[in-house]
Amino acid sequence: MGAVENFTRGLFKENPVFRLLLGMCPTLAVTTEAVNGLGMGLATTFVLICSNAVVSLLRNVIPAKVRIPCFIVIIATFVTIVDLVMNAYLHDMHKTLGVFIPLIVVNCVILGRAEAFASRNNPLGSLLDGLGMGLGFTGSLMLLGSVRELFGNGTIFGASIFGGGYNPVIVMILPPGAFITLGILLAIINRLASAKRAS
Amino acid sequence: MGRHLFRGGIHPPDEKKRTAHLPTEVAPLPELIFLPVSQHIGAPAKPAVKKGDKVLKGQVVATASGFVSVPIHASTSGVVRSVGPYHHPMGAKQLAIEIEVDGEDLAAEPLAPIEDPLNADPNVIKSRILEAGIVGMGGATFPTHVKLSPPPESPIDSVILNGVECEPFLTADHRLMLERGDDIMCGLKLILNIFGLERGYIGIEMNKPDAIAEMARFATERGWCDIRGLEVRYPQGAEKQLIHAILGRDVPSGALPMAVGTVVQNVATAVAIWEAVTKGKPLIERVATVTGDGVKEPKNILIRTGMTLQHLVDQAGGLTDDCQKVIMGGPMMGMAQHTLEVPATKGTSGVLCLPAAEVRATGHRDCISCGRCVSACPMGLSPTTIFNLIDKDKVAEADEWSALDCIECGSCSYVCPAWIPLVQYIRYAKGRVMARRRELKG
Amino acid sequence: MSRTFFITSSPHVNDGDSIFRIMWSVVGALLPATLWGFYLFGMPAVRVTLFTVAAAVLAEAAANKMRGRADTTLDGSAVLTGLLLALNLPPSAPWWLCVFGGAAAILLGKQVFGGLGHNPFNPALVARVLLLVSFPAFMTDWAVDAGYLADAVSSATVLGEAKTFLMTPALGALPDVDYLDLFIGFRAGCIGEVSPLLLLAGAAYLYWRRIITIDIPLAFIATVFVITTAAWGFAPEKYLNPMAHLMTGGLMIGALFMATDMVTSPLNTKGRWIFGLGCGLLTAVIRLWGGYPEGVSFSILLMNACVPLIDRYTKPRKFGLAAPAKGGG
Amino acid sequence: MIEAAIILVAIGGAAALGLGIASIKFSVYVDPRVEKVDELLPGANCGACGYTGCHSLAEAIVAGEAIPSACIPGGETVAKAVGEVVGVSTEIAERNVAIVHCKGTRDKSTVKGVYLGVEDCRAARLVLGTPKGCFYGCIGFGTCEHSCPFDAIHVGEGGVAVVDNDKCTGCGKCVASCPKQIISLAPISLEVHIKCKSPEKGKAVKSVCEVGCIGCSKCAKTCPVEAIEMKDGLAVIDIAKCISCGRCAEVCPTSNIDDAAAPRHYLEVKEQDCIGCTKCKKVCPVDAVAGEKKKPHVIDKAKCVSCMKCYEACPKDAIVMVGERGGDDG
Repeated sequence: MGAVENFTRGLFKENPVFRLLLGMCPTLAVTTEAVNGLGMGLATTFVLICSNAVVSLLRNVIPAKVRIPCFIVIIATFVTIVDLVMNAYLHDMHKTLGVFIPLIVVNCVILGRAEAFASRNNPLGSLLDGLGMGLGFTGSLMLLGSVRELFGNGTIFGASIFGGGYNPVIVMILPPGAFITLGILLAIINRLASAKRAS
Repeated sequence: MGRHLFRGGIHPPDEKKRTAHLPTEVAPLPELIFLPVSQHIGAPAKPAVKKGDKVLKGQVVATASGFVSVPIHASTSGVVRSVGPYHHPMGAKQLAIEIEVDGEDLAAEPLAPIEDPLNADPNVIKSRILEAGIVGMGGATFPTHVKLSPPPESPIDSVILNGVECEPFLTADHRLMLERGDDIMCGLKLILNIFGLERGYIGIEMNKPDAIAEMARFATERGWCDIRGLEVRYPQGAEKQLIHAILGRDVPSGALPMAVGTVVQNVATAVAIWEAVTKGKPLIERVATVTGDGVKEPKNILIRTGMTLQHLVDQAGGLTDDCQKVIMGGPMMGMAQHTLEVPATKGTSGVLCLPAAEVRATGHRDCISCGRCVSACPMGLSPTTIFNLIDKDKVAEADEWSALDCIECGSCSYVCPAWIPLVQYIRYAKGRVMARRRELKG
Repeated sequence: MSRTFFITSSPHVNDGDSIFRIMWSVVGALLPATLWGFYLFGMPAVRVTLFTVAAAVLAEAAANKMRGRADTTLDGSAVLTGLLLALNLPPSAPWWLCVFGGAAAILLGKQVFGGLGHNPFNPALVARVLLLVSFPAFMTDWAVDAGYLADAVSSATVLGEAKTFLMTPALGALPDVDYLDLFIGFRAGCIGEVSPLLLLAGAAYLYWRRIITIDIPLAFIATVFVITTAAWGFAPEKYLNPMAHLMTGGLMIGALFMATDMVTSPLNTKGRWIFGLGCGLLTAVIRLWGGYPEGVSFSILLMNACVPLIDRYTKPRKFGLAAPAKGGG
Repeated sequence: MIEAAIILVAIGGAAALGLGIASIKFSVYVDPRVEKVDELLPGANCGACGYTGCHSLAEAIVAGEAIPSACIPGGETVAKAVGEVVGVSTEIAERNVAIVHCKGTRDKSTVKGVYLGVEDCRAARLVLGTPKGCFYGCIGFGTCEHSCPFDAIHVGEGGVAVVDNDKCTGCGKCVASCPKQIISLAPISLEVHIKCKSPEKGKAVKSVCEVGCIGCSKCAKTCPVEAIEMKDGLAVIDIAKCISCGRCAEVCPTSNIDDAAAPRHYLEVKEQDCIGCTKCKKVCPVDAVAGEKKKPHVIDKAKCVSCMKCYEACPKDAIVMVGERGGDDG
């Protein structure tokens, strides 16, 4: 398993959202617009990279019995940093994402990678894994956000796509829209994956 | 009138007009007869003849091989051609005795008629019933002597003769009641005597007013029983529903009628008992209805056991060109047959031949939860739930939903608009549930 | 002579009914109300119906093809879903809304769950609620410019008006209504919901055909009636007359045709009474105290979700369990 | 700043203290080997070992209640690794695979009639025993296929179940699921199998299936090691005796017997390569090898049954295949 594999795994093959179905709470809650998905994704990526690296560095120090509290403390630290930074420099987005920024602490993607990967691998590998997973997560959230924003508001990243005559499908930016979109995207991706396997 | 209606049930067209008015004809002897050693529920009989033996009508050709088993008698005279596997109504080939009929129909020395039968010792009667190879002739073919010997902890206080014949198309019992009413009455009296009872019941569906009148005449004359006209609803003739209708007693789930002190016998069985006792005649003949739009002339026929379906169908003018399904028994609970070479047995109450138009030729759709099977189930089960569970291999849950209580009457499949073979699924579920119970025990 | 026979498990006869006949019978039962809608609202209503039904049927065909399943397009269920949805749309609905709704009903309401029989929710209602939430403006636009009603009646529905009056007490007393007109169907509203008379006639036919049972509609309507009567009796100046509640909105079409949908209603009688009761309760609550003027769709969908639970707790009573054995002792 | 640090340290300290106490007070001893064994097991929870799942088996192995090779699907590799963990060296039994004893594909067998009903073998069995003409044959609705945890058995185009030997682990699930009991397990090295379960007479078999066992007993007579026994008109191979020579397959008039190693060849000793080690002579089950120690051996073509045992045993590859065995000498 080389460095490239460590990095690319999270992008497609083990994409946290579409393949592992982890981190569903932010996935469903904050993807009303593409830009929100991007912000959430990047915030998570940052935490993921840092926590993976630190957990990996400390993996031989932390006793197995108390690893979970230790991971949580590490993750919480980085989440707090992200929270403070975003509040300072991206105040509007911070307001939009609201409580979901602190909730990154309990995002299963992060704890999951710490437990399943970082605590067993070297820091460089863990860093790449965190980056890959984070970007995979970001990409998925952006995709979801784009689709919902496109149909629910007629725009992507705020830019009008369909023009003025479009009647937005409001349900798409409501919670049911998140489930419907995720379901349809999952179906498409599973279909593609099985077609690929078959060939 | 039956006072207690059971819940559920269906009203299929009774289709009995074809044959209800036709007197029973006697079938001529065929060239070959095939006597399966397993014509009853329980241990198959053991062949007592070998190839080349000459046998006479009424001679024992296979002996009972246990308590729940009865002997088989040759139904006419001839030479044993072979003893080997042959077609059986249940599908698998089973041991059968093939007899080349000599046409002379010579009778063996009959069993001695019992003197003063109505005052005879019950045990003598019971052993005669066993010797004559009598089984329940409604279709279940459970050895009658076993049914008449309940354990002492289940005293019997009621005897019911089943003349309901709720299966559409069949009129064999109907004809029997019209033609052999007094024999039925005397047979009932013998059964009553076994339990030391004074009066019994005969249950008949209201769609047979002539049979009710006829039986009522004998009932008044003899004073041994009450005739109960019952509401026309399938499955009125199922044991548990019949007991409910006549006595208002509900046989508990998983128990036999004797749990509520009741014995139910078919009217044809009563006739067989009377003949065995007074004439020493074993069970080698019975009335069967050959009917349906798949035969040219539907008829009621007095048949011998071991005659092939081909022979029976020939008596009714043969199959029509578009006949696509041959069923041994009635349309609701009978077994579809794949060949006419299958022999009739002691439990063959009819042969139903259905033309293409009445055979559904496409597969089933998904359940649309209409709930019709739930309303139709006379046992208060939820057939679609059991089907769904067993389809997903959830055997334990199928057990919880009482799959084993199903009496396989077919009401659910009859009403299913999605054409799901619910009965087959539930029979399958029953098999799995029983296997699982055995596994848990052992 | 060797012939090949059919070999199947017993029973070998059936009552001749089929999903095909059931579905088309329901479509037939809805025809009077549909035609009345056409008469009342004119060509726009015809257009809405055609677009919705066509979209539903095409979606069904496409979904069958995609899933590699046997073609069920003609069994009537897609037509029925499309028709039910159309009857629950305002006659002024634009064509794209109809197409979106028809396709969503089949794809999101039914096929994603595995096709007919596997859908937990009534597909037509799923689509209607989806449309209501997505395009509230189009879904509550009752203005009609053709047909008998063109200039006859004000554009608001009775329930909508009542809601407005309830929300803004300053407007004074509730408007008067003519119940006979309402019963026959001279009012604004969705295409198929306006005539309780014709809906009842259709339902009577279905009852006679034993396709619907009386339990759900009766429980549903009676519950709404009882609760609204109580509210009206308590404060007649604030609440609408119970008769008006029965005659207006989607109650009739909902109780008679949507709640009675076989797939999404409980299996046995006891369960169906509970189901109808729940629908009635929720509808009355939403109408009287909720934010929407109409609550039939929501209440049926909510109760649809409860059906598996209801089925689990209303096992039919098994033969030979409760009754004491009288003899034998 | 300092405040934050102090508070975090304080909370951390308190929590750590609490965890420390808890870890002593509530500790439950779990043999670390259980986890290790559990990790080695395949994790399919197939139940072939007789335990409820892989974890239960792991516990049983560590407790000494089960042998390390108890996991049948895991095979040799798993058994070895597990054996190392628990410190027991293990004898590895040869891998079993499932054998379907029926060849009656749709084109070669008859049906009773048009069957309409539940498409599951166990349910179809309730209608006249089977929809197929042969009461003993494969029904072909794939109950075994659904029961297989390893995707190793499939009902193909022909309507008869076929085992994929590479995937089959010999867990026996299909054997238990088959209502016709036509599946059995046999060591994978056995190459010859009788593919019929019908005990009926030849004529009866012929009338429903072209490739069934008609009970002619030719195979039993041909078998050089008397491994075939006739039971009620059905030939049955005793897998303990069978040497997989394939002679029976050659003589079977209905081609019912499958020989995975066909076509077979005659064998010959290359004189120049033979070192006279006598290994071939020792393994030959039919005494077809002659020759003395240290001298080139000779295979008697008339006695040889092409079972290939000597071929596999020869350390010098001095035994070669020559000429295909024809079917004409049957």
